[in-house]
Amino acid sequence: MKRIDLFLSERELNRVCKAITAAGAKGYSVMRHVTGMGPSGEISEGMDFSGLGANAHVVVFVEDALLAAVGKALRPLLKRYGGVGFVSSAEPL
Amino acid sequence: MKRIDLFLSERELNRVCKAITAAGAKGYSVMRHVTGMGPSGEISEGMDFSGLGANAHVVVFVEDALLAAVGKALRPLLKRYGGVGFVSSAEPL
Amino acid sequence: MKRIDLFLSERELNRVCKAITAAGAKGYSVMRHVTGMGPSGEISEGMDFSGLGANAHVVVFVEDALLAAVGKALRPLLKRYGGVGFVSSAEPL
Amino acid sequence: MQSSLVLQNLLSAPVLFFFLGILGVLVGSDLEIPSPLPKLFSLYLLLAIGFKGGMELAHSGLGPQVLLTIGAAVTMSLLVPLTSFLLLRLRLDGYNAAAIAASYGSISAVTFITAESFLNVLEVNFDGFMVAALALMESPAIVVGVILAKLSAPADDVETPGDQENGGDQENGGTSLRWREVLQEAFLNGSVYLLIGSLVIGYVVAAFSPAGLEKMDPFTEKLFYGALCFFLLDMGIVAAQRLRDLRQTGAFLIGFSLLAPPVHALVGLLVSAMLGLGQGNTLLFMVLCASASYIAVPAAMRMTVPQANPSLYISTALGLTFPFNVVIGIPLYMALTRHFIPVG
Amino acid sequence: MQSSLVLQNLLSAPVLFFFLGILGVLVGSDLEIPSPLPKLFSLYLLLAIGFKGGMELAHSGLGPQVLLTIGAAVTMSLLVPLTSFLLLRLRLDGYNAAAIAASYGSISAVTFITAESFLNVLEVNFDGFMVAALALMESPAIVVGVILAKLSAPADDVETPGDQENGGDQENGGTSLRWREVLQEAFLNGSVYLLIGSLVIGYVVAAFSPAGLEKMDPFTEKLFYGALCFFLLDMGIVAAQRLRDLRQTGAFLIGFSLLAPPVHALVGLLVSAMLGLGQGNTLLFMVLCASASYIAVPAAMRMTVPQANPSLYISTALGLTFPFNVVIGIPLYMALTRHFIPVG
Amino acid sequence: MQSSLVLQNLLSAPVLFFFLGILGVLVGSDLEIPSPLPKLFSLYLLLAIGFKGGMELAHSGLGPQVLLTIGAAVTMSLLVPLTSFLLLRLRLDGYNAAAIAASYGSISAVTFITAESFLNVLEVNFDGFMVAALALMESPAIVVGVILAKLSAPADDVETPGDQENGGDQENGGTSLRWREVLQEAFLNGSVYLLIGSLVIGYVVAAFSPAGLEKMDPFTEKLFYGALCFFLLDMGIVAAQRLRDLRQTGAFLIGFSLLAPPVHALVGLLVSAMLGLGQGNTLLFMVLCASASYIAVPAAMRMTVPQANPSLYISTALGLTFPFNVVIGIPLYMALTRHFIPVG
Ligand SMILES: Nc1ncnc2c1ncn2[C@@H]1O[C@H](COP(=O)(O)O)[C@@H](O)[C@H]1O
Ligand SMILES: Nc1ncnc2c1ncn2[C@@H]1O[C@H](COP(=O)(O)O)[C@@H](O)[C@H]1O
Ligand SMILES: Nc1ncnc2c1ncn2[C@@H]1O[C@H](COP(=O)(O)O)[C@@H](O)[C@H]1O
Ligand code: NA
Ligand code: NA
Ligand code: NA
Repeated sequence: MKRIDLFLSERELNRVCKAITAAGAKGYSVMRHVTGMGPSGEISEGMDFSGLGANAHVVVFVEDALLAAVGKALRPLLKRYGGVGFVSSAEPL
Repeated sequence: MKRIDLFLSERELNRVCKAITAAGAKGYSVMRHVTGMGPSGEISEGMDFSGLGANAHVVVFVEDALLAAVGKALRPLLKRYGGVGFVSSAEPL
Repeated sequence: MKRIDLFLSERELNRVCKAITAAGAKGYSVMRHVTGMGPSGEISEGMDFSGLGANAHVVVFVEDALLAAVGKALRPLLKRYGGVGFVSSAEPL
Repeated sequence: MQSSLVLQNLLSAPVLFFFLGILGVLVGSDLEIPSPLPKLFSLYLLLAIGFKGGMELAHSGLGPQVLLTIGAAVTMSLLVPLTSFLLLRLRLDGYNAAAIAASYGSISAVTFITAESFLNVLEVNFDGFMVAALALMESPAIVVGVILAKLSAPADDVETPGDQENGGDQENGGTSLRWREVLQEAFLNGSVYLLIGSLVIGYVVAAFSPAGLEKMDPFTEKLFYGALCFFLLDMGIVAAQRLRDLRQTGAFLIGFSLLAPPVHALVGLLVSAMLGLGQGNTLLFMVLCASASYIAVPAAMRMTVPQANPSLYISTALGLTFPFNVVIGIPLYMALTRHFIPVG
Repeated sequence: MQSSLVLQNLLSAPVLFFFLGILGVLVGSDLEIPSPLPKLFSLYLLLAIGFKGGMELAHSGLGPQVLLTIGAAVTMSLLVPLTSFLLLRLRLDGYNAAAIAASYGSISAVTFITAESFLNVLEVNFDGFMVAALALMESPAIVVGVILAKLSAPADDVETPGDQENGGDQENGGTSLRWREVLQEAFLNGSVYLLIGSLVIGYVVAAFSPAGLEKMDPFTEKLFYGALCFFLLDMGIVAAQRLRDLRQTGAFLIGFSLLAPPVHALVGLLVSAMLGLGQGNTLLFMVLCASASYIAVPAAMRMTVPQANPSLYISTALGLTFPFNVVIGIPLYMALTRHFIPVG
Repeated sequence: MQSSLVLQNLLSAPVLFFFLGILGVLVGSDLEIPSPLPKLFSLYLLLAIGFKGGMELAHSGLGPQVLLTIGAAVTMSLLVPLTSFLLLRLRLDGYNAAAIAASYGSISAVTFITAESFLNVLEVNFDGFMVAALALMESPAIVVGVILAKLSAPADDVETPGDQENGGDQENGGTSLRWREVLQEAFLNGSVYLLIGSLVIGYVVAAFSPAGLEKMDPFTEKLFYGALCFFLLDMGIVAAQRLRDLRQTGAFLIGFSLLAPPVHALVGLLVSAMLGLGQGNTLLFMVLCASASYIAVPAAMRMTVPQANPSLYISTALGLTFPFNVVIGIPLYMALTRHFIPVG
């Protein structure tokens, strides 16, 4: 199986989750209140209340076969709104 | 080494942590207030206060040799109470 | 690429983040309010307000070539203040 | 008269904020109360209601009517799960029927609090010992629910020792130890423990250091109404989100969750009349019978009857029964109370 | 007189706590208000200010001056983005100019609240309907901002159907549907929705169940000043952190974010004088014109104009314009008000 | 008399909620106050106590007795770590002895607040300048602790330049810069900074814009007692969880953490008598000497003396000394005060 890790603004979270489900993934997990630094600057916890929002971390475990579909659905969103995504290998426990 | 990622309801957290320690792992980390979707439906942040609770994310790094023991201890809990577990490879920094 | 996972006390977070940037990484993500168990005992959510603080989880994705530099910068901090670090492989989505 | 009561309830601040939350979800607003803020309000309300209840209990004392009323409430929390179970069993398997039945035998503290606010606005008196009844209705329903689930378990589903070993569930060596877990969930889960604890503290402070009461007043009394509004805003959001889950619930359960409250309230009215309760206490007694738990009981069921589907018992209690009681139930029960129970 | 007003403002508790937050960051203290506590205070302030505004609106009624003032406020929120855009376009691309312009057309509720506190201390009256003006100035600025961004988009940047498919953005089948999203962001984002909702609830409760007003008072009125202090402590921390980002902002934008407020305030003064507003309402009207949004508008711009750089519009509104208004602007505008607007 | 004081303390709402938290852990309840809610209460209490203290300081002025008392308090925070260090060194290595000594030289704000509440219930007066003493006792103890740790460091443990490079610790080029870090931890850590800042703000507002005081009152004064109860509920939970860690602590440290408080309190009593303080101030002075820090000092020690084991200094200060002072210490010290200090 593949493990996909996404870090993006919590503003875009809803769209990203919808895209994941629409691409056929059976599940995902979301952690909010994530801070960090990336190409477009620093996101601190203090911005949580503002319109900028903090980041979210989304983890999706999918069958290898689904990776392409999920990636295809997510890449344009990450490109359009910012955020990063990485893939690694994993096995069910 | 192996990295184990568990996503489960925070209600079962105590048992899972006890099982991890009992199986011989030297450490683990827990993130609370996790939301997500899985075979048994959606868990939203709003349910945190209710009896349903939110999810928790548990990360355990163990020696390869311990994986079997930890897996044996955790699989019945995940089966009984719901939740998912995945394994991947990792090395100490 | 490599994925680095750090678990450490949120007290040391600032230094660790500075060290990561100084070592040349382009980004990182931080999750706070992490609890857990490790060689130096248990960290519970209740200690968040105290001087002990809770843990933080830092995730850094770096090019393979940067791993050595980041590792060199972080290992002494982990040794001095406690905390653990692990490396695994990942690819951009 | 009844329609004016409904209006008076609908136009009160707590119910309006509840609607605001529901409406927000329906129209697609991204308003949310991030976790753990709802928990803060829920802990605060339990602490405040417990403390005030204990305080008033100290003033009224534990006379025979108090004990009788509490006893009747506990009895209701034992009987309602039984009758509900028999009904639910017509369509559901034993585990789900037992878990839902336990939920309806137990109570919803926020519904109770909203009813108290309503009585305050109507300037109808009620007694602090009703909070004691509230506090004592959670645990019995849980115990009954677990027993019903075990009794209806298929023979081969009884856990074997081997299972328990694999489960890593160190505490359970056999049936007797399993009971310790059930009792712990029933009597020591966070919300029950905080409510009963605050009740005892309110009682003790009122009895032994009354100077402290006035100093607690701004926190437990003055702030209460506003905090309830804020929490009901969140409850509206959560209830509306749960409404979406009802597709999988089916017509039978939807019917149950809307009909059980008034039926149980009617039984509560009968009992209240027999006990000779006043109008305020009668309304609260009816609300205790009519409401269903979405905090303590689901938490306990999840641990002790994992075979049941949590979204069934949470969605019905939180998505249907709670809004029904808060919006229509309370004024309806009040109208019945006014009709059948003599004033003071 | 003016300098004494500045001092009176500087030595008030809310502004002092704001400074405490700024100073903390500057000297390197690790003081922080962890998330989501700032959100708690921000939701509380919106709820309380909305409720109180609605309450007073019910008392004052919706007379012609009320409607005229609200109409003028909405007009300002449409015009300010246009003029700001033309100015900003001198140096910035269309996306960034549009997003910043929208922010300055909209308002900052906390600046408004701080001005209200200032008026309270000076014992100058103002009216509840100004909150309605506040609530209605967010959405138009957002809509204008999006239109400006679209108009100035290069031809090849218009999304093709294929793009949208890949984007997985199921809701958008074409231009008309894109509008639904813009309107949703403009009228239903959490803070606008909560403010307007609380305003309506305050109105309804005051009109139909006034008994509830007194019960809300400890929460919405008594607690307000202290909660504002606590929140401004956090705002100081956040504003100071944003100051660091200003290096990338450039002198032009820094100049804009410090000059736009007093200029817009002057226009507001003119309009107020024409409308015949009293001193209190005039100050509030000026503050509405002078302040810039760092909650609702950035949230909306982020979704609808993702090509703009959020740190530009957030850092100017939050790191410069907000502190300027809170510290210098409010007493300055008050001095102007006293000079040009007759008492009572 | 003494036993009645103990009872009066035990039966007060804050102490009862503290017990409720402890008991919850002991019986296995899953009651918890999720993070960051405890932080909210802890920040609130510091802000409120600082503001009120500053306010009263403005009223009482900075006369010679005020300065003498504050000077004596600071002296105690320098001496207590020295004597404690000598004692602890009998059994512990230098790092741990220094860190624990620093903790006991410093103070626990919540213990102080609980003592104030106790005095309020007894209707015994005390002065606002004691809060200034409280605020100024944290930093010196930290500095002494770091010096002691450095002095007792084995020669080869002094960091080499190479170490520092590897550590990526950009700020430290040598010994002088290391000091900047220590002073920053001592004087600018969040809780010290907020307490002193709020004290100054309270002073300034009382002196220059007293109209603001009344508006702060509901937040800083009225709400205080209830918020203290809520926070002590959490402190009980946390203290009980820490108790479990005491297995690794050993009898020597357990003895120290239970005997140091009364011994230090006695010294405080002596100093108070020499200073001619009244009964209320004497109790507070004793509590300052007797209590140990589990927020500011541990945070600083963790950064500056990482060789020490945090669970040793946290568990003793939080798991033993804090409960001892809150439950037994305060009434005990009050009984001594009544015996040795003349009324008014
Ligand atoms: N190399 C990286 N490793 C870990 N997290 C990253 C990395 N780059 C970006 N991020 C996360 O992604 C968020 C959004 O990135 P961006 O909007 O592209 O700057 C950042 O705030 C970080 O939380
Ligand atoms: N494929 C998946 N990838 C990531 N997280 C998952 C996945 N499946 C389930 N989860 C997480 O596990 C939780 C419990 O799953 P379950 O109770 O089996 O529905 C969900 O709420 C998710 O947070
Ligand atoms: N084997 C492990 N797997 C996952 N997390 C760990 C592990 N060991 C330590 N940790 C985390 O690292 C934190 C600090 O560890 P330490 O200070 O070395 O005890 C712990 O509180 C855990 O959150
Ligand atoms: Na019931
Ligand atoms: Na404006
Ligand atoms: Na001390």
